[in-house]
Amino acid sequence: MADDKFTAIIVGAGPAGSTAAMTLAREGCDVLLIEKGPTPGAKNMFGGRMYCHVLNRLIPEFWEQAPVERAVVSENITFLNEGRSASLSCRNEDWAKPPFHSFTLLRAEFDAWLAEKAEEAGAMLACNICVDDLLYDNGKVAGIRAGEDEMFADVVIAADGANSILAQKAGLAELFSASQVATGAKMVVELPPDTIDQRFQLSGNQGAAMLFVGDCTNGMQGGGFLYTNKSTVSLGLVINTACLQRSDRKMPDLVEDFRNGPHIAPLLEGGEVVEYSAHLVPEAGIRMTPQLFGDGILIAGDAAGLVLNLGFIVRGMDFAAASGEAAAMAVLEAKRSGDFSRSGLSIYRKLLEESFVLRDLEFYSKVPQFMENRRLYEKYPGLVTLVMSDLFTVDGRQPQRVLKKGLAAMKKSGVSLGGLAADCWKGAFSL
Amino acid sequence: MAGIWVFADNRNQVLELLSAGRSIADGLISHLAAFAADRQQAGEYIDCGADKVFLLPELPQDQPFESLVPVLADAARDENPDVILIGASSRGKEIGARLAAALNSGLCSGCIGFELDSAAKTLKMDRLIFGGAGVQTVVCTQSPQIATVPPKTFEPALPEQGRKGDIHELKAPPPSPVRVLDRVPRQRDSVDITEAKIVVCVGRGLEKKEDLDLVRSLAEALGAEIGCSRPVAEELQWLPEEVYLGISGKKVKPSLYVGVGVSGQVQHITGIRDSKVIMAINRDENAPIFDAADYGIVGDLYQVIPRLIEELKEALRA
Amino acid sequence: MKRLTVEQLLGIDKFVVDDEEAHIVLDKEVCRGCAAKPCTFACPAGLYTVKAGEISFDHAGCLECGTCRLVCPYSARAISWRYPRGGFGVLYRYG
Amino acid sequence: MLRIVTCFKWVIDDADIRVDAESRKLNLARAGYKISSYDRNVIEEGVRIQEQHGGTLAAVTVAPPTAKPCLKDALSRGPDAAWFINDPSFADLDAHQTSEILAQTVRSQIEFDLIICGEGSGDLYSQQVGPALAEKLGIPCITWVNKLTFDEEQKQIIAHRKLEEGMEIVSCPLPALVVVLPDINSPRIPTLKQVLGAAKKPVHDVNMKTLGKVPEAHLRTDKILAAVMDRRRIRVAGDAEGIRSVVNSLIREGVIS
Repeated sequence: MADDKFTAIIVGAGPAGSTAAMTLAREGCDVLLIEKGPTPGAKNMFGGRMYCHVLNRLIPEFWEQAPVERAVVSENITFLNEGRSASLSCRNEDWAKPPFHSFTLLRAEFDAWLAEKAEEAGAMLACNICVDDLLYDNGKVAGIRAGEDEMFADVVIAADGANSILAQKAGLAELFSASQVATGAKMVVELPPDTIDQRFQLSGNQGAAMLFVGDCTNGMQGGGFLYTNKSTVSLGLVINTACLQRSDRKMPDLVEDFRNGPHIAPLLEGGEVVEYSAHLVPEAGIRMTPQLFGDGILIAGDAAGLVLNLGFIVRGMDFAAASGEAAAMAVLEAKRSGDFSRSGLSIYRKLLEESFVLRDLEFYSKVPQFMENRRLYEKYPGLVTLVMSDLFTVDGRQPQRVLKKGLAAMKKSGVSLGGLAADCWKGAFSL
Repeated sequence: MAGIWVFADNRNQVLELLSAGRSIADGLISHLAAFAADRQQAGEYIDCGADKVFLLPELPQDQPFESLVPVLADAARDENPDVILIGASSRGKEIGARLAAALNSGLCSGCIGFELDSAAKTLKMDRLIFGGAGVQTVVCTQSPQIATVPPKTFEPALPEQGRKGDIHELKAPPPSPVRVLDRVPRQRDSVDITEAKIVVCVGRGLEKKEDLDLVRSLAEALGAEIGCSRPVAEELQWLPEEVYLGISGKKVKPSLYVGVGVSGQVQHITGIRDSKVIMAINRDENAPIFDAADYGIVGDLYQVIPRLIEELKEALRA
Repeated sequence: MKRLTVEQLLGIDKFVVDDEEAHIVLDKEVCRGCAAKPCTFACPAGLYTVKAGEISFDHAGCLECGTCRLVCPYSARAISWRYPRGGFGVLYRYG
Repeated sequence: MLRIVTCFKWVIDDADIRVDAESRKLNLARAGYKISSYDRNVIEEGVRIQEQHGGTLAAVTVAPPTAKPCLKDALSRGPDAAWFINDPSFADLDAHQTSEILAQTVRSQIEFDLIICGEGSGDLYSQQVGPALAEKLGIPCITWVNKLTFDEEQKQIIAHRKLEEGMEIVSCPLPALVVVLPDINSPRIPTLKQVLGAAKKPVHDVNMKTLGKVPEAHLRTDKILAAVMDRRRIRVAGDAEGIRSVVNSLIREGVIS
């Protein structure tokens, strides 16, 4: 290897970048993984849970060594409306047994561990370096510039996160629009592990995941989340950035309202906030996918908008890792054919389509549009909580049939039967 | 021979150390010795509690004060003092560290207080660690037990009539290879916020630059220097960077700190935590500065300050 | 539980503030013409505030999410946004 | 040829220390480590002198083996080689032990003309290791330096010492040890090439096999407690009455007159 020429330079040591680096290094490629934080993960945050399937394939039984928090066994969706709430819960004890379904985790530790795996495989890791620009040779991306230093490679993999600076510089993507992303803000609240066990009905390595719709976003498109870690709880809001643009409440106030509200406060009583963080979440699905490759460059992870939000399931890390792996496979293929041009790298898209990444995004392609329906956040939480609380109310008055109660509640919530039927149909059709 | 020794490169600190040293000497039934630059000083130190004074040799003009270390080490080897307290000025810190190394003993740097265990003849000494977040209590396991003590840690000893003491002249040290080429005294007229007795600190609660005049009139009424929080200097640039207080800025320890519209982020508090009295004016009753303050005035600074100035003038006139 | 102000929340976090270079620079001239100022609501760190009718911003405390430049109606002109220099900015202990 | 040795310490990042006010316990559980910020100035000063006068530049640390990441960090800042004096027992050394271990290693293994140390370490801040090391090596020591130049002709250094009473400008022949203040320079941020280059620089591993035995501590730590800010938190309204009561209290306490 020439001193400053690599097979691949990967920008961003998150799950996409580190997976790509590890995969390439395992195949003996010279790989440089560049991270702007002092350690991988120091700049990263997410809601709180990773689905295991991809990583378990790449690093079998990774949970034996990775810093994961709890295995989620309890899934909950809660509608919030003022003092009322209504929840849908599901529990599966098998999810907390190998091969595990999903883990809650904290990125500062986890991403550092994954990058270490890439280093162990032979990738070179450079931290504290912010990549400023791409270098070109005859119109093909030929490397990167960081400060005064230039570094060359056959291919650059941009895994630089939701702000995807490099994809824009390469002309492969526009700046995401506010409606295509959401702003996530999170607090990490410290509680003793046994308190978490008791309050969320967990034991051992078990964890809970909770999503919230309604008041917590002030009726804006988005929701709240809560994930239990070993001795902390991750709690936050994700609100569509375009909605936030028209908000009359400040984002940090909404997060504090949520934490101190009647539904969350008892769960976190006595806890201490130990971190506050924020990040963008791509949420427009397949519609926002940029050109995933160009001459000498591939885009992976959040930078490529590869996140799937179904409302009851939010997936980002498994998409990131899988896209990182696919990018690495594409580079290996390009290396074999000696063609790192756009056409040489075009296999990346095929690999993503063959894997679950683009398949799932395509399958759920209508979901993001469905999610934009304001009734989901403004009307239905009120309706559901009203119907449910009526169902459980005993007040000595003349009893009414459930259907009648429902219709009354719909009227009160300003929901028409036709509208509800249409939304149900759309939901059933898109999800 | 044993004894408690105190050493500092300036008179004020010698007097402070004499009062600390006296309590140790009494507790251990030992004698107290100090180091003086001349006979007049020696007399004063004896009046203030020293039983013995070592007279330091006069140094040639090109020799730094620290070249006295071999003389001090020789004296300590001769007399085996139990404890040596050294004033933690810049020079004192170097002298302490080198002396401890020369005598192969332990040194507690920045001792902010101690407890004497007379039975074990040891000092349990407190010092700050982790940038002020922790207090470490240490005991020196060797003899002499050495500590450097920051200025103003103890009240100066007061003279007492009729005290007697020996004066012992020390010989000149070997010439130091470190030669002084020039000495430039510090400019006294430039404002040094860290020296101010009273500091009025401006925070982001101030609405516009012109309102600094209001703060200035408060500072005038108090006889204070004006400092500010980070954004006021860095972002708004209303005041020079030399006066922003905080973990990355200046650290102050005035007798009175008055925060005006300062919210009180931890980074700022770290820079003011050694103030004797902290007072805060803020409209937001939840502002964290109130938890770090002795006196908190909850109110709009534009109304509070004029009233405060009035009250101050009236009270101070009386 | 005690309600925390955004300043208190940011005070919990760890920052290595770059005193030499601000990674976000505003053109206050453009901001003056902006009536809505959505940045003052959307920024999760609450770093955009209005002082005497003018926008006030400090890059210390920035969580580097990028929300401000997306909600800004005059984005390209008003906000020059990039990540802090390597090693600077927010550092998450948990993430 | 000028042979420069810079000493640095890998310390707990005090920004990560959490305090439990009630039990006065310090919680270091999630604390990260970094090169003591004072020592970044030390290495930068070494680099600066090497840039002007050539010669060699070494970086030396005494640490437990877990501090290994410090080597790449230090080397990316410019030194040609590192000396990693390590043993699991080196986690909580006092200033005497650290300076003794450094003195032993330097005496037996490292050729030098100029040693540079920092004002103090970011964790214990004893401010002793530099002067103590000089004393143990029997070389002159110049402390609290905020400007340092090397006079090649006279083979001496000229240093500006910042003291309470003002500046003292001194000269000293080599070998010597200099303790520098943070305002002597602004450490540069390592570039990508420096970060990559650091991985290829030599690291000399010095361990108990070479050292023989660990010197005994001269300070025994009895306890470490969180420093608490004991403030009175008296709150008054911003009316004339409230303000008057505060003014009166301030006068009583003697802080204003």
